[in-house]
Amino acid sequence: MVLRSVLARRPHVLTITPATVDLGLRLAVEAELARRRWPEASAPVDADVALVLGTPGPRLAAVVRSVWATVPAPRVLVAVPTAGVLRSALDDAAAGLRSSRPRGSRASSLSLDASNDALLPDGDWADHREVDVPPEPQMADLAFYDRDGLALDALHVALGPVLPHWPAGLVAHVTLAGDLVTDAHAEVLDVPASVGPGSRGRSPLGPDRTRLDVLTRVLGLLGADHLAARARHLRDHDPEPGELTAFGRRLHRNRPVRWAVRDVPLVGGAVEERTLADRVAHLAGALGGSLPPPVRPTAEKAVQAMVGLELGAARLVLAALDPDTTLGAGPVAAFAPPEVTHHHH
Amino acid sequence: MSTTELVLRLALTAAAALIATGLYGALSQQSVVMIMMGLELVVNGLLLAAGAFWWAGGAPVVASVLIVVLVTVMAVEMAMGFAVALALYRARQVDLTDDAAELAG
Amino acid sequence: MTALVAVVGALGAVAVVTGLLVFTVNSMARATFLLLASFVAVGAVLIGFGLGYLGTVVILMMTIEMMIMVVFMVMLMMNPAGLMPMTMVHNRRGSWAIALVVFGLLTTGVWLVPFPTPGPAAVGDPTLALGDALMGGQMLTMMTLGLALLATIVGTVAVAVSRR
Amino acid sequence: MVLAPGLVLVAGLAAGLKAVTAGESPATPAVETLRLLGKQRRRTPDDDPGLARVGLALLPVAAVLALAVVPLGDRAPVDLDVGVVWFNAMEVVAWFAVWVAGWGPNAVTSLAGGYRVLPLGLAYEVPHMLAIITPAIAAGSLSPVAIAAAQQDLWYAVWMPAAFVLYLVSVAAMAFWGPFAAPLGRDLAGGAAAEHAGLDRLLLLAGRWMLLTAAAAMAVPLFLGGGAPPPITGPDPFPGLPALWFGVKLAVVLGLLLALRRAVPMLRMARFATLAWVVLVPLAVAQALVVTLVVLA
Repeated sequence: MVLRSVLARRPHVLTITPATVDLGLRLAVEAELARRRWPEASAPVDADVALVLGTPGPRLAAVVRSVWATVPAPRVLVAVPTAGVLRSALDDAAAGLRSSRPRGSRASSLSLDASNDALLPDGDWADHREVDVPPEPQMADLAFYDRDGLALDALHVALGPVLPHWPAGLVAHVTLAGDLVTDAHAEVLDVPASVGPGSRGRSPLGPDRTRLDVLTRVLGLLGADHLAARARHLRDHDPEPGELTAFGRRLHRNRPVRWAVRDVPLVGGAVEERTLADRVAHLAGALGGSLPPPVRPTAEKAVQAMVGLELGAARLVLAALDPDTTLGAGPVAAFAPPEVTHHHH
Repeated sequence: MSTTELVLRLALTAAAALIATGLYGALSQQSVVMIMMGLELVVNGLLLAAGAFWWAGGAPVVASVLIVVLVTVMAVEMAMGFAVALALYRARQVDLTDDAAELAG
Repeated sequence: MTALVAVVGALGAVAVVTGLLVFTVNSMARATFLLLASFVAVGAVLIGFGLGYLGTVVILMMTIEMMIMVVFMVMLMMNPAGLMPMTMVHNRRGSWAIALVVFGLLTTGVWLVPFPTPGPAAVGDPTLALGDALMGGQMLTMMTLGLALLATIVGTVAVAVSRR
Repeated sequence: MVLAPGLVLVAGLAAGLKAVTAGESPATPAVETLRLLGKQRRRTPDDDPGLARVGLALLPVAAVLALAVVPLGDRAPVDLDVGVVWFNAMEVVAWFAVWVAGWGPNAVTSLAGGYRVLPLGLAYEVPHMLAIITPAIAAGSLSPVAIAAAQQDLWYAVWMPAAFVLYLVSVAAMAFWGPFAAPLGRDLAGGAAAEHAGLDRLLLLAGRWMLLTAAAAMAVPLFLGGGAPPPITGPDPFPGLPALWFGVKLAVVLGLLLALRRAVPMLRMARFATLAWVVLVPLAVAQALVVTLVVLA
């Protein structure tokens, strides 16, 4: 079929990443997808290939199921447990899209819902909570806080963990008044909540590659595609220090980018910078230098910084703070769904 | 009856139906937003009638000025309606007129 | 001319039917869409009458107005994105009675009163005529409208703003 | 009735040009179109697919209806004497289309994306209206054909550069594209498109390119002299081919828009509203005022 062979030429890929994934694997996948020019899917509906990295725990496995249920056919679900099988897994995915019938012979390339269980680890399915598909807003509560003091209807939704440029394995339970985040709590799937106080910069990537990783996400969210691609390229290709400082200067001189990240406060003291613009400027300015790596706050602190912001700004803040989700949400009380206190209408 | 007259009467009948529908909505609905929709339908009928009179009546400029006035009235009506709705909401957390009346009484 | 009979009849019917449906559907989004459809039908009739400018302006203005209504709809009406059964009516029968009486009276008048119908005038550009009138003979109207709009801007902000 | 396929074709070419500047194959839009045609459509729980699809279908229709009054060369498919206002009305219909497309699926990211059309539209609309009315004031007509004809000696892009730049900005804004892509932003997982798959998604994404192309086409009669050759070249090297000149100018406008997309990242709506009300509106008023004074003098 013509349509299917076209599909296999440029499939959109949705990557689902556990919090505990090996960083090297995530970077290898991103680099390989960029090399093949397979675009990143912006949402499950946009995906042809769902790529599950590493070994998802039971909660993320539940998410994979509910996400997979919303991916429109023709589609392929592929597991990439280690970087070694990455290329063959992607080749299988393309082959799976090309053939009109799913290949049952290869364990890594499946197209039928029934056979997905083979791919997912066993777990406690009683805890199945739909996380990515936003729960349908039933009856809205009154907002606890909003800009104009109107106390209008608010929605309780879970954002993540399958969103573009989103920290691995993170779910942000937020209360929205319109598009304004009025309350937020972090949960990291399959990692206990109170493991430690955050990594304080101990990223296995090293300072410059960590900065470039953060900048890739921030620039990607800003839609500055060519700058994001450049940041990713530098991150993945052992650049000269000169190239790094040049890129840093280029970002610093880019007035539109500077202007686009202005006027967003970073509240809560998660990092030393007070505004998003400062954070981005420091990340860019320190490239190629000898400064210590950027502070990566705990997930809870980073998610708390979204409160009071419009969704778009909140997404930028979260990406720029780049919480370290490998250590869980941070020292917070476990998430409990908010009590419904007041019914409206 | 000439064709001109027929067109005029057809348009005016539709205008009358729109006005009546809008009146029903404005009288029966409880939500401020829906009441305003009713009022807008009334003005919509008036727009149609003014246009018909303009066309059938030898293009009097007054009729087209009337349409401009009606469009402005609609903008004013909506702005004021929403301002009142917001003020009501702020004061009492209601957006239904009956609730407001009950709270007032 | 005969074509115009069909156009006015059909679009008039569309305007009335969509207008009626506004109060029967169970979602604010659909109600807004139907109200807009009613306005677009009337705007199209105006264009058919030769009032190209005013008809287009009605479509333009009403679309923007419906979009602004959306803001308040999402703010003030129940669930933002669902199809909640929505009946919030009082005194339905009385309202129907009044509406039907009004419709009866108006329609009787429409079909009984002899209108002077000189018919479509062969004047020049109606847009130009309107502009001339608004900037000439009807200047007072225009100024009143301008003042009314200004008063609305000030008044609505004063009413709606928080006093805390 | 070649208008709609023609618009699809030119919009596809524009999208191909964008793909090339992004380092992709020029066939990418065709590949994407076939891909979306082959995909299943999808629904979400408690949605309103009827209303959403009305909106999705309305988007390309609005683009074609907007293009209908643009002179493609020296004659417009429909020579409406209030063409500029008609164009404006159709472009506002597109707001409604995107909003409804975001509302329909009953999902948070989609609704928030659709909702962003409002701050975007209300911010760009006032400078946009002033920018399109300024050439109409200079030409003394609301007909794009007459406006193009009034630029025999001097293009309005030269005479009223601020209005031209404002128009270019608003072209990107009305097609919620480039710096103004927030309604379909990646931060909202595709915003209004976040829950639409298959044909539904194609209508939204293709409709956006069609709208962008139609709006870019309007810049030619309003600011670049329509199908006439540039006044400085002397005798027309391609006499009798106004459509050719129109095409060349359209390509230039689309190129400028692509450059704009590359230069400016996506703006948050709060940022753009600030820019619009603090900078663009006063600029547009000043430009309209200057032109009006010159015309009256």
